[in-house]
Amino acid sequence: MALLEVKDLEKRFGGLKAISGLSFSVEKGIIFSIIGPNGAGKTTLFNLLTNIYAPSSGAIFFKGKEITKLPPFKIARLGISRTFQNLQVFLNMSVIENVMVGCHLRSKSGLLASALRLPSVIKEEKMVRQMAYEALEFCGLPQYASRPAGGLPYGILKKLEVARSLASRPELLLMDEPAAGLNDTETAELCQLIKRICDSGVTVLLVEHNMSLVMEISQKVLVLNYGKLLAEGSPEEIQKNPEVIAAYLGEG
Amino acid sequence: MRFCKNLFAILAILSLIGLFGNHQAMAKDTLKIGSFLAVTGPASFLGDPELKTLQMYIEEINANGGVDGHKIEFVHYDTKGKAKEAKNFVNRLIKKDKVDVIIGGTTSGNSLAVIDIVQKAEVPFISLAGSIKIVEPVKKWVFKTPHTDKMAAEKIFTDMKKRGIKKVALITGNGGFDKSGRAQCLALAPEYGIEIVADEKYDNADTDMTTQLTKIRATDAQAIVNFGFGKAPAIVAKNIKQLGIKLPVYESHGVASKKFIELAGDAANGIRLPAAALIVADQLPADDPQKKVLLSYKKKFEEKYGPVSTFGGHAYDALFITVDAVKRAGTIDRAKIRDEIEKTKGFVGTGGIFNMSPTDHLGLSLDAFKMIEIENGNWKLLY
Amino acid sequence: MDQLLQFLISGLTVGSIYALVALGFSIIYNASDVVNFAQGEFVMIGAMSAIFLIKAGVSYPVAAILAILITAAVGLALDKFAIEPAKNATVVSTIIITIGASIFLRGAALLIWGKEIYGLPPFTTNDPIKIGSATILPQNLWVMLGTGVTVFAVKYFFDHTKMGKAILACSFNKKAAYLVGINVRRMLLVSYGLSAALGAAAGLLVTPITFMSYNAGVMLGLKGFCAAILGGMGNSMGAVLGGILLGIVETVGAGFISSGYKDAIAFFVIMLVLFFKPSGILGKGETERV
Amino acid sequence: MKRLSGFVLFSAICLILPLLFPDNYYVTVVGLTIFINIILAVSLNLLMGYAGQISLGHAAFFGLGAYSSAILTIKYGLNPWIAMLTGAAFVAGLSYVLSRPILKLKGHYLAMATLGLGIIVHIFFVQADELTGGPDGISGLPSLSIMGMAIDSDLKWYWVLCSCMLLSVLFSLNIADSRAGRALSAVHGSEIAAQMMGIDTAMVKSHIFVFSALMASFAGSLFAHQQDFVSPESFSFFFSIELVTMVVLGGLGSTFGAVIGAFILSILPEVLIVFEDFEVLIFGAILMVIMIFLPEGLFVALKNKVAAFVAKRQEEGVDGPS
Repeated sequence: MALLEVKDLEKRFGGLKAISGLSFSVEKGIIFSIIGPNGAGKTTLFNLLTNIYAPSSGAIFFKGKEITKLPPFKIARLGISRTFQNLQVFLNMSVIENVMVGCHLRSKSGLLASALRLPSVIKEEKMVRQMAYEALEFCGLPQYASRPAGGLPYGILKKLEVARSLASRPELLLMDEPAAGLNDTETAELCQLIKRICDSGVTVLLVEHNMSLVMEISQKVLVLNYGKLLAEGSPEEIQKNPEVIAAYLGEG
Repeated sequence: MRFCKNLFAILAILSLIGLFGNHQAMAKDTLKIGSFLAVTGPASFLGDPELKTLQMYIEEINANGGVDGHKIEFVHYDTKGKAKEAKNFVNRLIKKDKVDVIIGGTTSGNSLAVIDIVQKAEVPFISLAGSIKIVEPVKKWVFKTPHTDKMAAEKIFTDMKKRGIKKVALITGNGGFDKSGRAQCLALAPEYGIEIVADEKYDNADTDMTTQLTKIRATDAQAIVNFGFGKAPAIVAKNIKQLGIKLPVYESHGVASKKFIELAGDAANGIRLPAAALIVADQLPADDPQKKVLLSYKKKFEEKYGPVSTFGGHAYDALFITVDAVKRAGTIDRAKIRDEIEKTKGFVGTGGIFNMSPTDHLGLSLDAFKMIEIENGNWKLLY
Repeated sequence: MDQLLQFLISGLTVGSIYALVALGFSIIYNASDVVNFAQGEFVMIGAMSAIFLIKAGVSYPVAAILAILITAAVGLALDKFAIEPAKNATVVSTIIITIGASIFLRGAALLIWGKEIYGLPPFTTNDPIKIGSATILPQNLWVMLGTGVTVFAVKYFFDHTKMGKAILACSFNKKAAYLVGINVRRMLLVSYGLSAALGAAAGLLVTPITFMSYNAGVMLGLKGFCAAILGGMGNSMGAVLGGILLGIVETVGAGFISSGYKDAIAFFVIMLVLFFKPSGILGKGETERV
Repeated sequence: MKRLSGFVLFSAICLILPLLFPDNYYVTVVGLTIFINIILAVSLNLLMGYAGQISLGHAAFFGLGAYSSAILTIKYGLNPWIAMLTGAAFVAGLSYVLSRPILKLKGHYLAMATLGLGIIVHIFFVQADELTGGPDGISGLPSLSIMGMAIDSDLKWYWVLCSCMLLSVLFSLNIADSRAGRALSAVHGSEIAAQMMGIDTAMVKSHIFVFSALMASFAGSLFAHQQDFVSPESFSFFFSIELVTMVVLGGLGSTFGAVIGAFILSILPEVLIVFEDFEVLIFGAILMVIMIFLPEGLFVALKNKVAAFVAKRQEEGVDGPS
């Protein structure tokens, strides 16, 4: 059974079809990339998968369970996490706190217990901090732990978002253009990071513009054009596909 | 060196002043009068003349050597009409300023809020607010000088009875004065054989009351009574005229200032209201015992500040009831002052002739209110 | 039912007053996303200046023009000395600055003009006009006319003039507006001046009906704010619609349900509207890009 | 214990003051108002500063708590503590029911809805004469007693209110530094990202709304008993605005910011009394000047300045206090 399955997905904004008739499935344990020219509907697809936009029709299944109409936080609880194209780091918190938010699902103390700071809360706090620190180490950011997120450079914030998502121990991680705005060294680091994430058993769904990155790390690539599936296959197959080449050339 | 000399001189002068001051104080303790008034805020037109009156007369008393040699020290705070502030300030007057007598509490809400404090601290308090609840039931340390809302309602209903009016529409604001007046009207109406056929309300900041008056127009009311103060009654008067309602209109003593006539313009003509004799002082018969007091107060106030209102008069009454009590007590002991205030008899004030007793801490009879009609933009004394 | 006609007319009267104040909120909001809590004070300053100029012997029309100019100057000063120096402030901090400004202006008005309530004579003779069984005062028609003219002028200004469009651009994206050569500072200054002038005009129109005192701006400002939100913040047509709707809900609620709870009914209706239309009647919903 | 060092210092100051000045007007009279305002500002800061949800109707819950205590003790003869809890339960229920629809709104629209709520409640206090006593309010509340000891002097009230205030500050500090607090900050930072971290944002907002309302309700009950009097104007729209001002003035999102903001806004009118008619003007001017020059709020600005100063000294190689 595929980890993620999308069936006949469609999204209309007014008269415009941002996504139409899209079906595909993602196997467990791979890096699955979605590419396509600007405006092809990649981010929209992510927003549909996480129900930030409600689909006009179609269905989405995760581990065989339909998640089409679940609110985003319930989707997250099932084991899907994501990063954002426009950074959504909590700038009002420190780096470690950001990642600790990621541990939300792995801890449980409520408002009242927190206000009273019951012993269970103190214990859990310690544990959560430890988990967050591990996620930071995984992403190579431990030295920034106590820095306020507000003043950090873009590249660090991008990694921070990844660390935050990982802290929730997802089974499926959606990454929306993680390499955008990064320089070559940072991109190379990112490449390694994504591989390590996949190696740790997390399935990665990647939207990315950087072709060499995509071709290097993906097991499977899906090409979107005008909201429709243009091609799907291994990186090699995609690179040879004439329709894909035409679409990219056509875009200029 | 020079600096030192100067310093020495200054010190010497200061110590002389100090000695002089001490000497005076040794002669007789100052009488500390504390006051908390709504000088700003929605009730400022009540509190402002009250403060001016107190300041003017205390200055005069001190210039004439004080009360039996006691100079008056006056402390006052502006509550902005807020009960919470009133409580804080009364606490401040008692605990920080340690006053001997408190005069103030412009609005009923402010006065009612502090009753427990003055009762507990045992400080004589003369309220300048209308509600009858302030002195009924009687509280040992609490007195008041203004006519009550109950008296106003009684005066209005008496006049209606004379004119044969049996069905009345009420329209009142949402302030403490308005609401308390409304409650008195509702409670007293049956006694006078009057039926309240409409009971409309407005917010004191409203810009238009035609809706409420339209509803009143649709009833079989024979007269309209409005309890309110500030700009709202003037808007009511104008709206009544706009809607072409021809019924007799009664206002309360809350509009007994020239401002109302100025704002309402010709819509004010024909409106009747109960009010203290002050605003019609010159129309009183020459043998009226109040006439002299009223004219003198009016003259003094108007020379200094402009048009007089009855509200400042309440402060005048409270101040001189206190002064008389201190004179009779011959001391500034709080308890003795209180006893003497309670014994006030035949005191001719601006609000009427006060005869207090252990069961009546106001001491005014219904005659203290005059029935007045507005005619050609002026007050006309009816009876 | 013939009461209803009077209720609606009264609602329209009150509503156009709210609408005029709401328009002022819209302009500053359009330029800077800030709700200017001193808007009600602009209304008060406009009216009080006119009242005292007339008392000083200036003729009515001249006093009116001077009052508008004085208030506009106050608006400019507010921007120049309070809003501009706080350029790094968040929207919430800026709103608190305007609250401070409203208190300051009220305090100043208290010192200059005292606590008395004043009126202004109506613009024209003020004999009630009969419409069926209902009546309306000519001054109410003036208010409605004033509201109508202003809303179209404001709409024209934002839709068709370069400056109006530039102000709108500032609200959408300050940086982008700056990059395309718009003087963001000046646009803010203009919007404060304009909004103040509009407030003053509102003050002149409503004082003959409802009188004015140093603290009367507060309630007018509050109701104007409600009207602006109800209609959809930043939308001038919405401001007018919100104002009139608020007025009518108040009068109809007072007429048929309870005059004591009239304002509660109005606020309840506003809340209901917002629950179903979370960005006001004509407001555009914001979509977040992620 | 570094986490609470500020709190310990603050508690020490509060506890020593009445020992030094047991009969000082500012300590035992004004102090009580300040404590109530601190509880309110701290509770509002939970909602506004932490969760980023503005409320212009906080005074409503304060008032409902106060009126519940007044009505239940006087008209129904309930024990003050039971009345207080009943009032709190009522406020919790009401705020829970209202929280979902209200907190769906954002920004100015949220401000409007909370403002409406505050005004409706206030109108109810004024108009429902039979129950609430109308504009004159209700007076003569019984005094609270703790284990048989009646709280009947200003100094006793100082201890009671001071402990409650310190407790609320402690709660707020604890929440800031916990899973729940981080969830609130996440909602403030980005609702979508918070949702993707598995946070039920609607629930989080609703919970903090109820919690904050509950704190306000308790503050209201205490206030009612301390003043032994309630009247509508203490709970008007203006007071809601004042509370927001306290929170922003001190520094949004900081517990001690709320404390400082509440302190300043409560003490300022007392100090400015001497200016009489100029009081309003000066008050407005001070408010403006603080916000213009320290837009992030007094306490937060000060904290940042100290932090920057320390960082600079360390950079220069001078040993800063660590």
